[in-house]
Amino acid sequence: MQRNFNKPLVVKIEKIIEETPTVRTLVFSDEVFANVLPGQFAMVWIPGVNELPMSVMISLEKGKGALTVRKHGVASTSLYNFKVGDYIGMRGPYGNSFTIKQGKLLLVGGGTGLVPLMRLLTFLKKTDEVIVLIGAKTKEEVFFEKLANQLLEHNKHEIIVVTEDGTYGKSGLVTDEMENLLSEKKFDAVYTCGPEKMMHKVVQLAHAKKFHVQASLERMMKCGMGICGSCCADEVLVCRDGTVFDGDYLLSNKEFGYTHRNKAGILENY
Amino acid sequence: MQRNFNKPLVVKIEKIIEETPTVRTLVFSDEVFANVLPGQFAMVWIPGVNELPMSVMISLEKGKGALTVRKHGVASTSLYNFKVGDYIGMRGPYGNSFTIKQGKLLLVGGGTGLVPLMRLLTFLKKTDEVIVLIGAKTKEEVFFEKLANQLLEHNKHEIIVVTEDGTYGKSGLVTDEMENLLSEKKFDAVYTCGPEKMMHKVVQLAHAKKFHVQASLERMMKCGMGICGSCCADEVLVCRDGTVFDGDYLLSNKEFGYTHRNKAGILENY
Amino acid sequence: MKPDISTKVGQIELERPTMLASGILGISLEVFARLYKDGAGALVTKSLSKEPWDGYPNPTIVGVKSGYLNAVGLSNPGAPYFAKMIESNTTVPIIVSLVGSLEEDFVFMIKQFENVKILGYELNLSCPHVEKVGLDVGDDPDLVKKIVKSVKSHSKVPVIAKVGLGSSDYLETVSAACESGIDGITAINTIRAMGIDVETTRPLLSNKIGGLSGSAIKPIAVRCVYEISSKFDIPIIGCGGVSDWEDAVEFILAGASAVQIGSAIGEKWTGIFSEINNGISKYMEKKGISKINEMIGIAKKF
Amino acid sequence: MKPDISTKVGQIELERPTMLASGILGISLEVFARLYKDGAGALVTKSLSKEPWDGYPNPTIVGVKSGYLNAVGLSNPGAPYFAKMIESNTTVPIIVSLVGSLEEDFVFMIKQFENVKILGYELNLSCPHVEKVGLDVGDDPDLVKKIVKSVKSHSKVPVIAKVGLGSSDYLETVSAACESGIDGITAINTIRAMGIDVETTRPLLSNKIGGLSGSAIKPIAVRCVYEISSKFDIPIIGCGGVSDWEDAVEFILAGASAVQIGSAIGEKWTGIFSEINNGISKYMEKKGISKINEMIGIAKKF
Ligand SMILES: Cc1cc2nc3c(=O)[nH]c(=O)nc-3n(C[C@H](O)[C@H](O)[C@H](O)COP(=O)(O)OP(=O)(O)OC[C@H]3O[C@@H](n4cnc5c(N)ncnc54)[C@H](O)[C@@H]3O)c2cc1C
Ligand SMILES: Cc1cc2nc3c(=O)[nH]c(=O)nc-3n(C[C@H](O)[C@H](O)[C@H](O)COP(=O)(O)OP(=O)(O)OC[C@H]3O[C@@H](n4cnc5c(N)ncnc54)[C@H](O)[C@@H]3O)c2cc1C
Ligand SMILES: Cc1cc2nc3c(=O)[nH]c(=O)nc-3n(C[C@H](O)[C@H](O)[C@H](O)COP(=O)(O)O)c2cc1C
Ligand SMILES: Cc1cc2nc3c(=O)[nH]c(=O)nc-3n(C[C@H](O)[C@H](O)[C@H](O)COP(=O)(O)O)c2cc1C
Ligand code: FES
Ligand code: FES
Repeated sequence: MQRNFNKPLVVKIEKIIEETPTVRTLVFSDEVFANVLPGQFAMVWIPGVNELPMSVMISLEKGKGALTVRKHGVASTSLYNFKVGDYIGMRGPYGNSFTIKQGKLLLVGGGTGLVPLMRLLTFLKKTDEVIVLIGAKTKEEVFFEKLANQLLEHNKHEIIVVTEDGTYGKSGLVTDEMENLLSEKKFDAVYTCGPEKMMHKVVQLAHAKKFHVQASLERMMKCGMGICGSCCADEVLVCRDGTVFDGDYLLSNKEFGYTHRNKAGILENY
Repeated sequence: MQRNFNKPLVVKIEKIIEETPTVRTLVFSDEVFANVLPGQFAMVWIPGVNELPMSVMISLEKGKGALTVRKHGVASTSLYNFKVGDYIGMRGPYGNSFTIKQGKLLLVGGGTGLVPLMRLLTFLKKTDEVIVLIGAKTKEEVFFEKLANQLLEHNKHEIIVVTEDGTYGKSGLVTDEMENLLSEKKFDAVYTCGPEKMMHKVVQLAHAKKFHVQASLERMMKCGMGICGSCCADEVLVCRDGTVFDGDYLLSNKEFGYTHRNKAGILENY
Repeated sequence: MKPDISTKVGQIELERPTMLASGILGISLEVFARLYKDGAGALVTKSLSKEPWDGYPNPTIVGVKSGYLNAVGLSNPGAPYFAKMIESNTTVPIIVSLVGSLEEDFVFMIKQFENVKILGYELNLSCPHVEKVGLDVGDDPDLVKKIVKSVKSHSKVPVIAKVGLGSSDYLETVSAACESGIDGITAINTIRAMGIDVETTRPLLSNKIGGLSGSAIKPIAVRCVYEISSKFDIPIIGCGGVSDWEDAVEFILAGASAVQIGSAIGEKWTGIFSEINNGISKYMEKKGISKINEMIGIAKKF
Repeated sequence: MKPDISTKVGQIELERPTMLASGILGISLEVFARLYKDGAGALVTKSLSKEPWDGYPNPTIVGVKSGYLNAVGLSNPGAPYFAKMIESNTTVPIIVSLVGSLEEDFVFMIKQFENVKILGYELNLSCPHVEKVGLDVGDDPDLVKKIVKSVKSHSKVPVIAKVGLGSSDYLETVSAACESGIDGITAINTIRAMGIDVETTRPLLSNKIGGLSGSAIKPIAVRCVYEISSKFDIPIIGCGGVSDWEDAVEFILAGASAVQIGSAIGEKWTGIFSEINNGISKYMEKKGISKINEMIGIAKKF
């Protein structure tokens, strides 16, 4: 029988990786979710609690997919507290993906926005030269630095961590560091995922230099498949037209960087 | 989009061939019905009138299917009177098919029972030696003799017509002629389709000689796809388990040759 | 240990939880015997009336995108003929489906089966495409009460009512049947529906309106089983769109003690019963469930 | 000559017969403008209530074999907010869907849109999964009469009632609305249904019961359009499972003046409107039909 991608596939959590005191990666087995495109997400059913959109994380083991969840509100905290052997449901994968360019690449991520960027790294050519900028508030919130190094071991690469309080790596905003980089280097492509204000700045900076830039957006999502309308941002539906958009387009989108809609559909400022 | 074989495909009648004063062949275009297996049938929708099971007739033109209809009751007479340009609906194809053997083959048909046998001829190897026995009441009811000759022009073959009143070909019952043949000849396979009493005799004769024999049955049909039960004959559903059955099996079937069910499901004698 | 997939619908004991739905392949004892051998736990006959009915002219059944439309028109050989046909049966578990308009019709039919071995009756209060019977009865709770009471007082075997979605609240039909002593409820029958051919601009069925069955109606049927089992303390047989073991389990979790299979036989043929039985058995094994009744209705606890 | 696919639903004139169904992608003016450009003849908004509603927690929408189940819970930003949001609109043909329990609710909401350019209102009398509104209103013909009369006396634009299958006879809801001066009927909404996950044994939707949409319900919806158009002299908009031009034509032949498209957008995305419009146009050309109204309801003559 054909798999119905719009019905949750219930999987068992097989392994849990502690990334930071508030972030965990939950690993499960499934061929489809093991092999999604960078930028694709799932609607993750937390039985009895809620269902949340989540980027599909890579696993270093074959045939396995993962989720990297930061504990935040009720739903994500409940998922964060799931144990090995617990069941979650996965609908999807949904959404488009980053367009993979070759050459000198810059990736700028913050928090769980790093998830699609880690998968992007698995799609690169050995000849690509890669810089990954990781932004975090403070030292203990930094994660995926080691993983990024591992994924890029055969590439010429640099991982630059920037913490707002300077407790680790460089000090300041990740976008400040990006500005420094752009003053001396050229890139064939810039990819970003993280807080929207950050992405907005990244897109503006890259666009000013005429670099190809793409960002993966988040919006309130209910269906994930282009039916309910809750994820609209200006005239696009983020779940279906995105989540990845070209920077050029985004700068013409009235909402990008400024507003998003809440559960009732009311515009709120970022 | 995938074709739903259980919903009528409405086709236009493109050509009408007069076979006898009471039998016509209606030709239409459709790749699927042009290429069914010998023995397969369609549920033919006569809009506003009824829907009847009908063997799918061959056409000598590529990409075309046909129906050969004898005018009988209200429904078949209405179909018989259809004109070029009229629409009919075709559901299916349904049912299994004759198992095609090689060597010396005997085909015994009567009336529109010849339809699946004509298609069977198109599946033969050039090395097959074929005898076709065509039974009819009287001369003007004989049809497909020329067609059979044409289809077999590259085979060693013989077409023997038998009329009950002796107005054409041999005189008597087609099964009497078959008995004569069997007294001198051996066959690798015997195929029959026509009135059930005739088929019953054919199967008995061939079975007695231990020849491989198959018959294609008719029963009251409503769904044609194994749902409604109206076509049952003993424990088999003719539309789905058949319409073609092995002679060995048929001789163990309580109803074959004796009874069939009417529209209400009541057993009636042949 | 292999799980036990036998089940009970009230007093009716079934070796296996998958039954043949009424009207599907159900007109001869020989076919019933075959399907029983193929894994069906019980066989429900075509709905029988007092007298033989020819049903509507063809087309009576067509496929649509998500299932089937039918308006067979309850063709059947009549209860007296049918009773005679199955009187020799001693081994095949048969449930006789009855359809009619009046108390007397049902009482007459039950008389025919007095000396025939059957598991029980299913009253068709839900056929959506024949006037004065089926849903026309089911939509009238007072008539339902009268009929159920009569049938119960004349029948020596359990009596189930088959309900469907008509033009009134089907839960009132269930309520009326329960009050009157019914032994179980089958839910649901086909749902009034139609299709039109765009080429000829004609309705596809000769009766124009028929009933929708198959996968299309499964979520509606599961909802009904869940609602009935949440509101009434009555054994339920789930019916509508069961086509694999997961569907069957879904109905059981919603509150059904057994399921009936109809349209899906048209796709998977007679092997479907053992396919589903095996699937249920494997599921139970994996989940550590030893008997069907441990799973009945457990989705209601959430 | 190219056929003319413009149509009229009573006083509402549409350039094209395919509309966006309520609740589908319908929360922002920008998305409406896009879908209009993509071929929709009109856009029905999400059903709006007096105050903003968050709706139910997720899961609110899941796919099932034959369609979708949803219990979004009528999340919406509220009529006042929405009216402000679209007040600048002059070009996009919008129909505002309203939901509520009381006459006053509807009157209040209509006030909000007094100075906004809209084609008309659609009253949601048929949402199957939120208490006290939707079907709970539609199932009460007296309340329907009161609401329709009030709305009609306050509205300067045409008012359509959207009906569905609840626990009473939907034709009585239609009758009540017609008596009270309604300008058109949309049929149908989703049908109460549910799904249960067998692995966790839990209902799939947070609200447990939701509504079934998509191909599954099309034959039921076509039947309703056919029944309404056979019994009432009222313009009808067909809705339920339209996913290709043949579906759309089927609804029109059954008696609909236009169709709404919902779930199928999830499969085919926004190109579906022009795909269906083109399909209808080619069909008309082939059949020698020059205007939509020549086809409306012609299946009824058989
Ligand atoms: C495409 C996409 C990918 C995401 N990937 C990840 C990921 O890999 N890891 C991760 O931890 N988080 C991810 N998120 C965010 C995640 O969906 C939740 O928003 C976050 O976990 C907080 O949820 P909560 O319910 O616990 O918080 P709450 O306190 O209930 O809500 C906090 C905020 O979270 C957002 N939110 C809540 N529900 C939703 C929803 N259904 N859709 C979108 N936003 C919502 C809203 O902005 C809300 O104000 C992703 C979001 C999107 C849209
Ligand atoms: C598999 C199969 C293939 C057939 N192939 C052909 C064919 O190629 N050409 C042809 O002319 N006829 C064929 N028939 C017979 C055809 O279906 C009709 O039975 C016949 O045309 C008479 O129909 P009527 O309604 O005009 O006659 P009526 O006078 O209404 O009925 C006469 C008899 O026809 C039979 N009959 C009527 N309706 C049906 C039905 N729905 N299913 C089965 N039998 C029915 C019954 O025995 C009935 O007593 C086939 C039948 C079957 C089952
Ligand atoms: C061709 C056909 C004939 C039917 N005849 C009857 C009948 O006589 N009595 C009855 O109670 N239900 C009848 N039904 C309804 C089925 O028993 C069943 O309730 C319905 O088809 C839903 O189940 P399914 O989706 O598994 O087919 C019939 C259904 C079909 C498709
Ligand atoms: C996610 C979703 C939300 C819906 N919200 C509403 C709504 O707010 N108001 C309404 O009248 N109908 C609503 N509906 C019903 C649709 O408008 C439509 O009647 C139904 O989905 C059947 O059409 P379809 O099969 O084309 O989807 C909703 C349907 C879905 C799937
Ligand atoms: S989340 Fe529903 S349309 Fe995007
Ligand atoms: S014709 Fe219906 S089962 Fe054979």
